[in-house]
Amino acid sequence: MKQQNLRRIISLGMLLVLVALFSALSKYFLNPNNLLEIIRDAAVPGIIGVGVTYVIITAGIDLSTGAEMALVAMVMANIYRYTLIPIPIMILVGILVGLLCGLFNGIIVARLHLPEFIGTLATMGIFRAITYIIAIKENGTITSQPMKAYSYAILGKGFGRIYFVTIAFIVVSVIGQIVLKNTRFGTNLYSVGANPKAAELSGINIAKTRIIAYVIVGFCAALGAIFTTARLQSTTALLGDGFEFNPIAASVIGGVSLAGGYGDILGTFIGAIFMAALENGVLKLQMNTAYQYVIKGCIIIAVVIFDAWFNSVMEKRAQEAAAGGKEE
Amino acid sequence: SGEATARDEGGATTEASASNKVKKDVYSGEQEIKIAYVAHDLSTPNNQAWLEGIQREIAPWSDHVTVQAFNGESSAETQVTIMTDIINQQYDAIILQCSDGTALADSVTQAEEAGIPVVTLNLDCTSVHSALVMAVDYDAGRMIADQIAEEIGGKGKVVIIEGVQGLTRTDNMERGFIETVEANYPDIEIIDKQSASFEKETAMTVMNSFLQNYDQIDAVFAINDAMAEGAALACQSAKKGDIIIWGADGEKDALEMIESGQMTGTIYTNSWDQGSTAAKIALLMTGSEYSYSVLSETPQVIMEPVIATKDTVGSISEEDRW
Amino acid sequence: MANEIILEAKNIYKSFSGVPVLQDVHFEVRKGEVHALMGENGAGKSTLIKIITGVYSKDAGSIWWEGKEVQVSSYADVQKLGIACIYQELSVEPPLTVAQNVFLGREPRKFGLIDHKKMIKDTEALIKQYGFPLKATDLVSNLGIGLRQLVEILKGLSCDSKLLIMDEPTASLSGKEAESLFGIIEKLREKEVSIIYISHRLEEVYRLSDRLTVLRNGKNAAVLNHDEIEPRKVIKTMIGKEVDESAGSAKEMRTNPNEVVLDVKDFSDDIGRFKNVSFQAHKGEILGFGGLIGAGRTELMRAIYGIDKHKSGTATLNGVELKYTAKSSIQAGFGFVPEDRRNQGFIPLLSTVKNVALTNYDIIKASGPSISDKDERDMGIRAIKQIDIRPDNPDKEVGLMSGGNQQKVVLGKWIMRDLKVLIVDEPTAGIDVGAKDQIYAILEDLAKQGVVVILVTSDLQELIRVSHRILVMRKGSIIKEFNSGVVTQSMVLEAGSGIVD
Amino acid sequence: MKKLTLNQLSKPIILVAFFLILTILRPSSFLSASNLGNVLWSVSVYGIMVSGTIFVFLLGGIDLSIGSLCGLTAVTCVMTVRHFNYSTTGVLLGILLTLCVGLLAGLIHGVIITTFKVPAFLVTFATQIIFLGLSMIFTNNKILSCQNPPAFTMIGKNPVPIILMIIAAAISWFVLRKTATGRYVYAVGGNPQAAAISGISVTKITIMAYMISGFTTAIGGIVLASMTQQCMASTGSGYEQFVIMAGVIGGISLLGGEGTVPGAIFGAVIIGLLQNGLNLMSVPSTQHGLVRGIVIIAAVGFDALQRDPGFQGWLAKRKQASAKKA
Ligand SMILES: Nc1ncnc2c1ncn2[C@@H]1O[C@H](COP(=O)(O)OP(=O)(O)OP(=O)(O)O)[C@@H](O)[C@H]1O
Ligand SMILES: Nc1ncnc2c1ncn2[C@@H]1O[C@H](COP(=O)(O)OP(=O)(O)OP(=O)(O)O)[C@@H](O)[C@H]1O
Ligand SMILES: [Mg+2]
Ligand SMILES: [Mg+2]
Repeated sequence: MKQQNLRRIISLGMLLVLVALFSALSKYFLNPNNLLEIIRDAAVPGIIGVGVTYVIITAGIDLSTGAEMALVAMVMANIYRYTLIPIPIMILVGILVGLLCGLFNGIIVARLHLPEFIGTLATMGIFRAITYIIAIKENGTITSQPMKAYSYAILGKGFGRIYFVTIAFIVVSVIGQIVLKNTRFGTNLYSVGANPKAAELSGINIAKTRIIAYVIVGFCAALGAIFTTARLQSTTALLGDGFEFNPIAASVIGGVSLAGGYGDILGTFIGAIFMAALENGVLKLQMNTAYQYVIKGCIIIAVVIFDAWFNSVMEKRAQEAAAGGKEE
Repeated sequence: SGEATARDEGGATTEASASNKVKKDVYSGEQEIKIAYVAHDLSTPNNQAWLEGIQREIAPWSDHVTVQAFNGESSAETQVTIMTDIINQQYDAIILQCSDGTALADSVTQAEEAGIPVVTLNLDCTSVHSALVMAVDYDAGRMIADQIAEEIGGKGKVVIIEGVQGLTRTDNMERGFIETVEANYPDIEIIDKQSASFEKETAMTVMNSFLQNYDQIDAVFAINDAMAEGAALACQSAKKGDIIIWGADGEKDALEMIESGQMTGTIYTNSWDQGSTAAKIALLMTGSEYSYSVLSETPQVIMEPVIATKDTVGSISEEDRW
Repeated sequence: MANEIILEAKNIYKSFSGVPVLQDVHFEVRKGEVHALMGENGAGKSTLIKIITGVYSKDAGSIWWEGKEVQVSSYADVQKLGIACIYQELSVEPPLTVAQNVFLGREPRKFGLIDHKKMIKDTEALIKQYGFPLKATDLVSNLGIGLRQLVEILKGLSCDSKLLIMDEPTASLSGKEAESLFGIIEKLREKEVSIIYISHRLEEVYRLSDRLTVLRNGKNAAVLNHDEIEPRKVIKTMIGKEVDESAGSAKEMRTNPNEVVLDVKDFSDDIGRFKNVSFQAHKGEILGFGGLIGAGRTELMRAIYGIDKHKSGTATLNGVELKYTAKSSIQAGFGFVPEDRRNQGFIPLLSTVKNVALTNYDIIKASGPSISDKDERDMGIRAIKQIDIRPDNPDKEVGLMSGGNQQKVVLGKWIMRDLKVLIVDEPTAGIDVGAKDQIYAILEDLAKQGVVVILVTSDLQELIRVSHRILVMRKGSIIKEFNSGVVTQSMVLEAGSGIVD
Repeated sequence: MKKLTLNQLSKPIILVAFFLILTILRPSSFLSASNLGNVLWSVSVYGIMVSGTIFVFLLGGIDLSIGSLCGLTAVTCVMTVRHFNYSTTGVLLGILLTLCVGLLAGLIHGVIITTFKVPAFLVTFATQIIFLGLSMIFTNNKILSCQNPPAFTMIGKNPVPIILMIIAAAISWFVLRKTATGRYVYAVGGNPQAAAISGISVTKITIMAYMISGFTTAIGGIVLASMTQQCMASTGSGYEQFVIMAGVIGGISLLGGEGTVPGAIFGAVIIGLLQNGLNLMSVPSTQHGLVRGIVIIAAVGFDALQRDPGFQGWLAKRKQASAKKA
């Protein structure tokens, strides 16, 4: 427990080092407005990261989140354009679509036993294709659909720079962490990921646990779609293309093990902010994009190595303490 | 539709009447000027050519005017994030290619409100802003249709190799092509269209299967040059060199292939020139007191396209090939 | 004692991919009895248990609980009936704490959220009640295999069930923990809880069981009542031949006069799991290591062999210092059987042949870079013959074999080599008497050929029976050496607990 | 003696089903030799790459960088050829240098992953970005075309890529199936702790696997550059997904320890056939994902169900029931 906390402090420390570094390199980095923007940028990958963290803890993965976002958004866009259904109900339908997408993933993975990677890669194609089929077309070509109604677009704004999406990010993360640590479902996620046989022998319904995890991802992806399209005030069939790696990267940077069983939402929260800060800071370095890429990659590697090194030191400490303090 | 308009009336994008735009002296060298170029996808040659055009334009003042390129990675979400950041960093002008014109409308307005003139390049946005520099797209499609019709005698079978759908410029070009064929050339049949995602190797595969599937193909329209080149390579190795192949953009390689007869033609736009023009306008706007708020619609600068075929390609001089 | 039958399994059939494992098996348990289930490795004991607890589906047959036929399709169903099970394959969750493991799936809740305080309190109470060396908040990933076994037992005990099934609960336990478990079993019997007890340690069975069912090759061989349980008879029904099982309660130790082969000096690691350990092993000697769980024997052996790092000290083989990497140790003539066979012993997805061959590609014939499939296979078949691995299908994935046979595979790959030193850590955990005897014979044989055998075991009977000389470790140091005179189990136990005169 | 189970047969069944469906739907075009040649040609780069990356998969690792590394190596090759004025010597040097770049990239991955015990996902995720950046720097975001010399362009023309794929697959199959090293790879992937105790250097095997992955990626890069007679920064982008998809369709478990080279090549061919079928049948490109997704779910699901004990049990019960009835 203590080891875990200390590790958090260190990841926060690394985030601070990154912030200090960029602050030294650019005068635009360290101001409250920019920092609030960073949290906003972290919000959508972070919200989806909550669901993705659950799935990764069960030793799964979800590559379909980007396509889920696009499908949710496109369904809402159709409702927006062709019906008079009120915005709140439109949003509920969007969330329902997200839940259904997640359920579909869950069934394919947990009931049909497809490997997670390939199963969600397949649904990624399916969701995207459906998005194209229902995409709004003018004269036969797909166009981007505006969604400018005040009551919807407001979701993309906030109280000044405290954006609604930022608030949602924090709320979802807090709830996500509580569910993970304080409910049976949360514990079940860990057991399914670490030792599914043991989980089964403890009477845990593995398939159900995994399906629920994917459904939660679908929910989070729907939230992500809503906040993104509210900010863009429009959607296209290409929404979220290639986005699926962002939440995964956020969780893995935040210490969630792809082998399952380890990690939590707090880590993902920090990971998402870390990635957003990195993206944001690199943009301010006044250098060629190509060099920005190289630097971004190097920073990620450096941080990952430091984290691993520190973790091994901590582990050794813990063992030492166990060996020193043992009785009988 | 009616409902949609009703919904949009209470739009969140308030058309601001005032802008805190300040005039900057661009050419005296007393003030630092920063221009941001937000590309659609910087890793493509076209975007690079635009960037180079911009850089050429500001080269004489490079001691105090700088340009910073940002990669939109083909994603409206990324571009919106970048736009927010650019506004925060108080750039003096933005040259932008909108991956999605609707999605960026709000960001563009915000920039203009913050006194940063926005010049869009080829990919327009739906809100009013300082200027749009564009190569024709719908008309380019129309011209290619006319060219192909002429070459195959107004009669025959045509296939289209598409890019990624959902991008305004290429979608318009394709629409221009299809609508012209349908309206003017009843004997030309568009027998198939498939996407090759703008990629050369994918285009080769797609072309190969077209060749398998159809005994007769008279012409190919690929929506960009890379795919046209791929189609040409595929036709060559299938020993079907007589198929008419058209691309669009006018990349250096494509022009060479037209010269050597491997490809039939393309729509050439001088992307360097286009970039320079955009930069020129951006500097002009920075140095003027005018703000977008006096505009009722976005002023446009249209770059005339050149039809490059074996006969005309020679007129495009070596230094204009990007 | 009530004679009421609480559980009955009738005419159970089960086969795995066409190979019959259980045939017409009948099994019944009475209320409040300790019923032992015995049989060779692979006889089908664990499979029967898994069918009763709904983990495997049966091909035919029926299960009756308290007089009614029940359909069980998952462990959750069984739990509801009041049955708890401690499985042979440890089913703990490493990322969770002891408390979370114990209450997994049944966490106490308050307002829908887990009541961590209560859960920890209850777990601490259980730990205290049974006197286990555990802490409720320990992460299981930090515990050694013995302690994990205790967590598993705790989990089974915490259920308050009417029937408790234990599949080899003592396989990784040392005498002390096993003793406390027996105490617990006695208490449960008084409380009219029925217990199914599976173990290959016969003395435990004799001591605890009221009745005993023997399975042989997946069929019922016998059901013995308390007064019929007699060692010779049990073994004979189990394996079809007689084995002298009484050896091992006391034996005369001796010091081997041969030259020193392995010389360990001042061995310490950096965090004190073993400290300044020095010992010598002579040619042809079986050197036993005794001690309680956590004494550091495993860590010491791993460091000598070269899987873990040590901080100071030297180990020399025939005067040449080791390089402390597994590869160089193997080249120098070492063999090593780890205690945690599931995690460290074998590659579950690979066949017996490939598992056995893994350490032996230097001696398997090859033409150029291509190894000879035939030679590899022959080696696997030889191992199967030599230590009687069952089933004798060389292509069966080791992960699907019975626990005891897995252990034989782990041992098998070393026996194929020319060894100078063989370190075996809990070599017979989960192995049946017949096979145990074979393994002892193999170890003794190796010793006769001049190999140094280092035996780390928590089974005192085994330790005394096989060792020529015994070292006892406690808290990372060697606390006592028995090199002459008669040694009894209690002497070793006392030394391990720190009582040294 | 070996009995063929349904499980082993599922791949051939899927393949035959594919052939039948496509032959029926497009009898004239599908079965023509040139079409099949084209299918193999179009998957040859995946096939070459997966032949090496399978080592990484078998260890339970992942290499997300192979797409952008493929681009970087293509750039290296083309730039060298151009530097030496499109001479044959340039081609030879280019190939050599490119292979070195691939090996070096793999070495870096392997060393970082083993020394610091960090997740391969993150390391290769980061190097993916780095390699793309390097390609952008080297090409300055331009297309570098290279239509000469014949020694270079010939590499991408049928049947050379197919032959290269077969050679790469054959070598990889031989190493994995016939040599001790191959056995070690499966052992480390199946249980690294047990492998270490058996004297196998997990570090060495891991580094080797990433180097092999880099090496075949470099070959893939060369072939791709030659096929398109050009390269640019985005060359090879997205290839990692196809390679992983090919592997997993072919039965590789991303958890390690399970999978074969013929399986992986089978996966690549299935992807090619699928693409070919979709093109031949003029399915709109926006709906390729739908068909591909459904086919993958059906094919992999069929394969996975074969191995699922629950399903096997259900099957057995059905058999029993029908036997009773009879
Ligand atoms: N899941 C499985 N798939 C295939 N075969 C299996 C499976 N589980 C068990 N077996 C086989 O069934 C037989 C009986 O195994 P089981 O585990 O019941 O033996 P056991 O009596 O518990 O032996 P041990 O004393 O060694 O634990 C063995 O031959 C084993 O190989
Ligand atoms: N009572 C305990 N409290 C905390 N940790 C313990 C305790 N007992 C053991 N451990 C952990 O287990 C490690 C050693 O245990 P292990 O069981 O491997 O020792 P051993 O002497 O090899 O015992 P055996 O081989 O009999 O199981 C210790 O270093 C410690 O981390
Ligand atoms: Mg068993
Ligand atoms: Mg031990």
